[in-house]
Amino acid sequence: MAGLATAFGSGAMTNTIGELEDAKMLFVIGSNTTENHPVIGYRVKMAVKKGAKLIVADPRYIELCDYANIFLQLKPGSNIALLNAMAHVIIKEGLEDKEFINSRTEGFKELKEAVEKYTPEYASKITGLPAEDIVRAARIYGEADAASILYTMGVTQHTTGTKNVMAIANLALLTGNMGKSGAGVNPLRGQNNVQGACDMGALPNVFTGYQRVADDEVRCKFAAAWGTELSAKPGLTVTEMFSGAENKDIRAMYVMGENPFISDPDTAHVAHCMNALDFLVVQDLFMTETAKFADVVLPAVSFAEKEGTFVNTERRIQKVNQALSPRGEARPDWKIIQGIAQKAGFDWNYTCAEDIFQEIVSLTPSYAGVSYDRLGKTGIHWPCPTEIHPGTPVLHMGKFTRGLGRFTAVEHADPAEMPDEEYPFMLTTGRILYHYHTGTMTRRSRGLSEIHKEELMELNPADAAALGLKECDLVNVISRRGSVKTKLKVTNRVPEGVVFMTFHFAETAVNLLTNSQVCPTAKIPELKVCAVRLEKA
Amino acid sequence: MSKVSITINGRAVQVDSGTTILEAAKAAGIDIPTFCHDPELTKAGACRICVVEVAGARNLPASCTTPVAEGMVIETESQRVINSRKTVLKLIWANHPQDCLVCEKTGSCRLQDYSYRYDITGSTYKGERKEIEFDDTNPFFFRDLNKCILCGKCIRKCHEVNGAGAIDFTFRGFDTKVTTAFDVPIEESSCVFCGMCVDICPVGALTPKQGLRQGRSFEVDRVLTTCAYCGCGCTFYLKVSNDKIIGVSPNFEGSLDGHMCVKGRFGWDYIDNDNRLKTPMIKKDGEFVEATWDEALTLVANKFKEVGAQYGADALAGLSSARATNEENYLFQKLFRSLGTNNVDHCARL
Amino acid sequence: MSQKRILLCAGTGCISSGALKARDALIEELNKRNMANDFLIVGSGCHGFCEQGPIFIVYPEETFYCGVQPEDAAELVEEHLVNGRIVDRLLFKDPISGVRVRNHREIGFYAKQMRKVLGNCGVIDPENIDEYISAKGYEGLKKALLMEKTAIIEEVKSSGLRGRGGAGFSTGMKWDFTYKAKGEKKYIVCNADEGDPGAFMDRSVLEGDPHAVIEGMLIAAYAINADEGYVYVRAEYPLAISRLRIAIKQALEYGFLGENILGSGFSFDLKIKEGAGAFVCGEETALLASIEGERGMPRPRPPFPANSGLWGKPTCLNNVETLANVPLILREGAQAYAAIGTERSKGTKVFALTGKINNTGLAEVPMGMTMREIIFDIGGGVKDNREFKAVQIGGPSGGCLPAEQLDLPVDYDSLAVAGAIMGSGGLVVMDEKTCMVDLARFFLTFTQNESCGKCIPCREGTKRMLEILERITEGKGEEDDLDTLQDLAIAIKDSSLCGLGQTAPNPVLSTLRYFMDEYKEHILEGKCRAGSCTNLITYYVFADNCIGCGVCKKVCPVDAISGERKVLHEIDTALCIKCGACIEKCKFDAIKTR
Amino acid sequence: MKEVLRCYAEDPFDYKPVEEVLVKFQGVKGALIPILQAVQEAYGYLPRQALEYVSVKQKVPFSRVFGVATFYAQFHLEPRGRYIIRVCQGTACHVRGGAKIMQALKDELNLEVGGTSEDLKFTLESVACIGACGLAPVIMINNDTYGRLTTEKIAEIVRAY
Repeated sequence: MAGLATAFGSGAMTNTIGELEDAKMLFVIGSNTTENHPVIGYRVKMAVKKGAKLIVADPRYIELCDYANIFLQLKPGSNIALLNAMAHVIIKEGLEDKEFINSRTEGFKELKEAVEKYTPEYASKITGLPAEDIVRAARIYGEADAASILYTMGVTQHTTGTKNVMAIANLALLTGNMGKSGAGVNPLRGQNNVQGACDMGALPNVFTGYQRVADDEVRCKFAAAWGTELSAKPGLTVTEMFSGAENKDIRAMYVMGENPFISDPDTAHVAHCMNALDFLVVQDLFMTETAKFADVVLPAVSFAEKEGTFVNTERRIQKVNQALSPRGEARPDWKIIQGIAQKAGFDWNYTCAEDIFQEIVSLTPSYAGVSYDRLGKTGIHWPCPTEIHPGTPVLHMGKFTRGLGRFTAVEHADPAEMPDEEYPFMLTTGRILYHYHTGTMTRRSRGLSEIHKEELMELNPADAAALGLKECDLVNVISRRGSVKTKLKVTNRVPEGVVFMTFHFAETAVNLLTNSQVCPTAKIPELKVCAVRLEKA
Repeated sequence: MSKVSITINGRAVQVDSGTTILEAAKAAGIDIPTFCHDPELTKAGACRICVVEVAGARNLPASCTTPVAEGMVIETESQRVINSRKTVLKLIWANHPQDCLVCEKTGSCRLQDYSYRYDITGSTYKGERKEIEFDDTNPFFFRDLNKCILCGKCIRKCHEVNGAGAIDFTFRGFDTKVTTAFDVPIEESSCVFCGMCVDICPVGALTPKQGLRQGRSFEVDRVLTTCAYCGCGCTFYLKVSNDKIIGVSPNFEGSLDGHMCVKGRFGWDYIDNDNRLKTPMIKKDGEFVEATWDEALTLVANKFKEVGAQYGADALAGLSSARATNEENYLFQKLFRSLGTNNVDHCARL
Repeated sequence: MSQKRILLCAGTGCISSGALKARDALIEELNKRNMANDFLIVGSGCHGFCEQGPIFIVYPEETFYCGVQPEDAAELVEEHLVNGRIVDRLLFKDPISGVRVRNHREIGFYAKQMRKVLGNCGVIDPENIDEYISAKGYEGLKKALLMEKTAIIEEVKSSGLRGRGGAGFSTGMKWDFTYKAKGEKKYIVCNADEGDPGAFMDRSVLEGDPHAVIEGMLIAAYAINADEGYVYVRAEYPLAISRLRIAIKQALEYGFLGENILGSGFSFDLKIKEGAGAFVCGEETALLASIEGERGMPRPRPPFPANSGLWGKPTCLNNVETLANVPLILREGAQAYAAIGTERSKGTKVFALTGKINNTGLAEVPMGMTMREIIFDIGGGVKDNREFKAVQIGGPSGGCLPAEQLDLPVDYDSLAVAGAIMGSGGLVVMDEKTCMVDLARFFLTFTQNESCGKCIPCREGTKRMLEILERITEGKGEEDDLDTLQDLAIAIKDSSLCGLGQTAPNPVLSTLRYFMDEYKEHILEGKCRAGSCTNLITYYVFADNCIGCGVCKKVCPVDAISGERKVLHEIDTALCIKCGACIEKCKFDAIKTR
Repeated sequence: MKEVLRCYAEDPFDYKPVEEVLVKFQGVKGALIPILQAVQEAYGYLPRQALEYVSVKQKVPFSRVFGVATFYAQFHLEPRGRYIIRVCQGTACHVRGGAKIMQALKDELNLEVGGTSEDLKFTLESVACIGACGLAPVIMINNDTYGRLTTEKIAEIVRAY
């Protein structure tokens, strides 16, 4: 997000899901779309059937590869080399949109100099891809009338995450694939309301609508509206909170609807940090692995038991409506938070979700024109500044949020932990279709847990043969930080030297293995690469 | 787009050229029955229930596939059309179980609706019926292919929208059957259980396992809401009966055309999982003990205030949730910021 | 040229009658006498007179030998080739006059024909392009390449040529639609999926004159701007496929196919697709689906293939016989062509004469000839001098016409009025031994088997019609079955998706129309007058004719026949399984049914 | 769930013939039916593994491959005899006693229609029309046509194989 914000002035998906179907060219990088965003995956496949070209860049053979004109099976952690080389080819072959670059961007010269050395041959050495594939991919992207880039955590969950995103933004700026239908740079959001949580200021440095806490005017506005004093000092990110707990800077923590013990890297470290807290409140539907560490556990309700709004990956604000009464004494999160606030002495008196929404709207320019009544069956894309504004499906039309689009020269850097003799495999992690995140919901759904019961680590047949392993064998996967035992799936989906696991299964908690090194800008941990070795269990 | 003047059931209508007769009729407020038509899918023209009479045409064209032409005179309910539709219905019934009394589809079954409309009480034709084993092997839906009328919408959805291509027409003629390669159980095929086939089946051939015998379509409330899994933001209806969810049906009018995946379509039963937390819990001597809300909220508020007072507000940290609503996230950050710290984040990065 | 020419029919019919064995024997005989170099032995396409195969014609005197077997070779060589004496016993014997005929032109079967499309069949060697060229082959193409495309289309339009595969749509119009359709890429497809039981004219044309089809496709392709074409042939026609392959190869070598044809700048690539056994693929949209590698299920029209056909591109589909007419039209001019035939049905039509007819085979006649002329003058009348009962025309999509329709002129429109269709031109003749209900049942079995299963009326409706017909032929019919049949037939005709379903009820409707009595007899009296519905008949020995030879007793598989030699035999009806073996064997017509 | 990329090396099935077929048809548009024809030619029938392989390599859903294979009468999913006897059931053959020829063949071979003899020598099939109606009743044994048949000739013809 930080990467896109730098380039365009906004970190959100620039275009919509519906547009994908009519795109002429789609470049999917670091996104196993059909499993993680099935419904967007459908659109990609429909677009291809309608004649769109598709390029997939991923270390694994994912389903979309079946539909791709080119599959770039790059080494984990080599995105920048690929993207810079594509930019190199585009510039060298004159496929860039000169008019767009001149009128709407800045920093082209720096980019041009930076990608000079990223010849396809040079990138080939880093990525392991054939140079001619890189050239072909660059041409297909560069020549398309409207090309859309889709990416997810395969791009961001790296120590170079922000730079990866900038390299993607560079490509789009270079070819003028911004601010028009069927084009754009589209980070697909993994969770139902990541976009909303960000929009709402559940971030250490901004209030709602990305209004910076450090901005005095903004802070005054919120202070006045809330009737409190507000700190101007940006807060800590999740990873910083945990290290803060470890060294006693953080004493009390409130975790709402998250399961960091399973989802965050280096589980042993997370456990250590949570144990160091004086006081932990966890609010969830179930007694999660994280909740077990808590001093107080508060029962929340599911989406079906409450009212409110979610914002999907394409910035569409949509209604959540209550279908059921809360189970037992469980309460909607907002009521619980209000309860705590009231006990803490704040004068909060929201009677329903809509009350809160009206306050949000009043304080958030990009939401200013939205009301529950307007959402209907299809919702509205923000920004929607006035009550008659139709919403904004495509961002940056005519002008970037930040004014000019900004090229940023970025350099390839190896992941923080590379395989070596002791830990010869690269472990990459992700999700599968049938489960979601830490499995809090899906593993308690009968059908889903029946259809996919347990972790199956993917290993290439050649590696399996070399290690004397076969399908369904149990193996210990060991990293510098821990070890888990898992069942094996032997498949060509993963290349030699790479293994893949999900983080859905607490009993094979893959994050015991992962590296908590983060991207210095976005503070996203490098979950996509760490070094492991395998031992038959 | 150029306009075309036509006459439907005696009424002069103007429609865009390229419009099908079915679409033109719909725009004119005239309902034509369909089994195999779906606006999103390739036109099949297979069920022939939508035939109409066009003046001058030798036979009865299918309205779903026939585009209007200038001056076309169309009758959607002429005697010839009705006879033809009745025959189609009787032919279906001749090869279809007549167990509406217990069929899950009763109330939302098109075969039933049209039989009612055209006064068909069953089939007058005797003869062979298909006998295909009832399939309840997969965890999500039943397949009763004896009820399948081979409209093929499930196949087209599976190939054209989902792309899984798990099922297709197999064999030929009277033996035609919608199934997987080598007729293996669906869970052994490339099916990804999006359930979109179940939702567009016009009859009772595909029915969800969830909600079995818990309410007819006309007995349930439908609440439009938004999925709580990934960021696609599919909207759908929760079907509710007796304060329980008994099913999900897509929002075909939503921005995503009613597309669904397995989690949104079938993965909601965790809501009534026995292990749901139902009361606040406070840990005492390493064990969780049930508490009242008042106790719990007071304890939390006091602890936060204590810590804030003793170590400063920045010793507090809040981890909000990418799965909670906007309103809840808003209040969460408001709470922490009001307590004096910006230590608020959520797991956007995972 | 000192060589004499001996032409033998190498069509599927004659080959299966032993033509190649007879040829080999002939060659061996010639070798023995060191005469092999004096004679050129040429295999031609089908002569149409399959009944009489194997057929050999010795040139220059054009002596027409039929039924030639390997053991006849020595005599043929000794007598005819060495001594110049005609071998009388191998000549065709007129079934009526009993006279032996030397030249095929004197045979009734050929005399009334007008062999245009079949002009080369049985005359040239289909595996030798030079023979086709010397028979004015590819002249039509050369002429076309110098014409404006619209002029070619106009020419075909004014020739009045209509599709020979089924519904009889104007070929010129079809070309025009495809010509006018928007699109860079266009296709021409030759429908050679001749699937009607009782029709084999397309097969004969492909086997006997493949270049005519290729030339027709080239002209069409040039006219409509197609640069790629497919011939979709049934896999059941291996000989046709192999001859077509040879022809394509030769045409490529001669520059009639491929890049820049005859220096005109026009290029055309022609491929063969083998069918995989589905009658419905004769329907044009199903055929296209099949070429695309899909199940051969028809697609709704519109869009018509002319606008959106193969892979969504404008596509013109014509059948074999239609295309084989095209070089003729270009060569001889539309006017000459339109001079043949009737007002609205121009040119000639090839019919396949089969069933209970003396001269089975292929006959080409001008449109408008009466059914009577075709069946009696050309076909030599009903076999075994039995009574003519009906003729089934147009295959499973067609209808049955009774004796009172014999003077019907055979053209598209008259046939439609009478309740039949031209179809591909199969004529199956039936005598009084054929039960019309059973015949309707037979056709329904066929269409029901071949229904693709896509649309409800055809898939479910033909099944129910068949079941009713089965019940009637088993003697279990009920009175209201006839109304039900009629209603079903009309609904299926009205509402089926494709031509197969829309015409499937025709055999039932036409037999109901002309032979209602027979249906009623089956239902009300439990009687099958043709004696073919086994449930409704009993076998008995007709005392007047039985001489007690005992043959029937010997062949009876269930020992139901008893009787001493030279004494009247008897059939135990309780044991009899009505297999018919006794009837087949009895030389005295002494076993009858009632 | 479908495994897109199985390890064919570990499967005892002989994939070589199907691999060769696919090489021949590389890049040919709409080649599914010719491919299946060639696969059947190579194996004598359409083995399941071969079809799955075709599906994966041609990127045609397995269900569609199966749907096509079961649509056309020519394709067979079970091993078949070296000699395929096709008995014409066309109109002309019908009126000239085709059914008796079929019965005679059934008796001679002790097979039902669609059946294959245990020694995999003969498969008996019926076919809608061979198109040799002038010779009715007709049968084909592989590519050889036999016409003007009577029930007596059957044994002789069959025993010659």
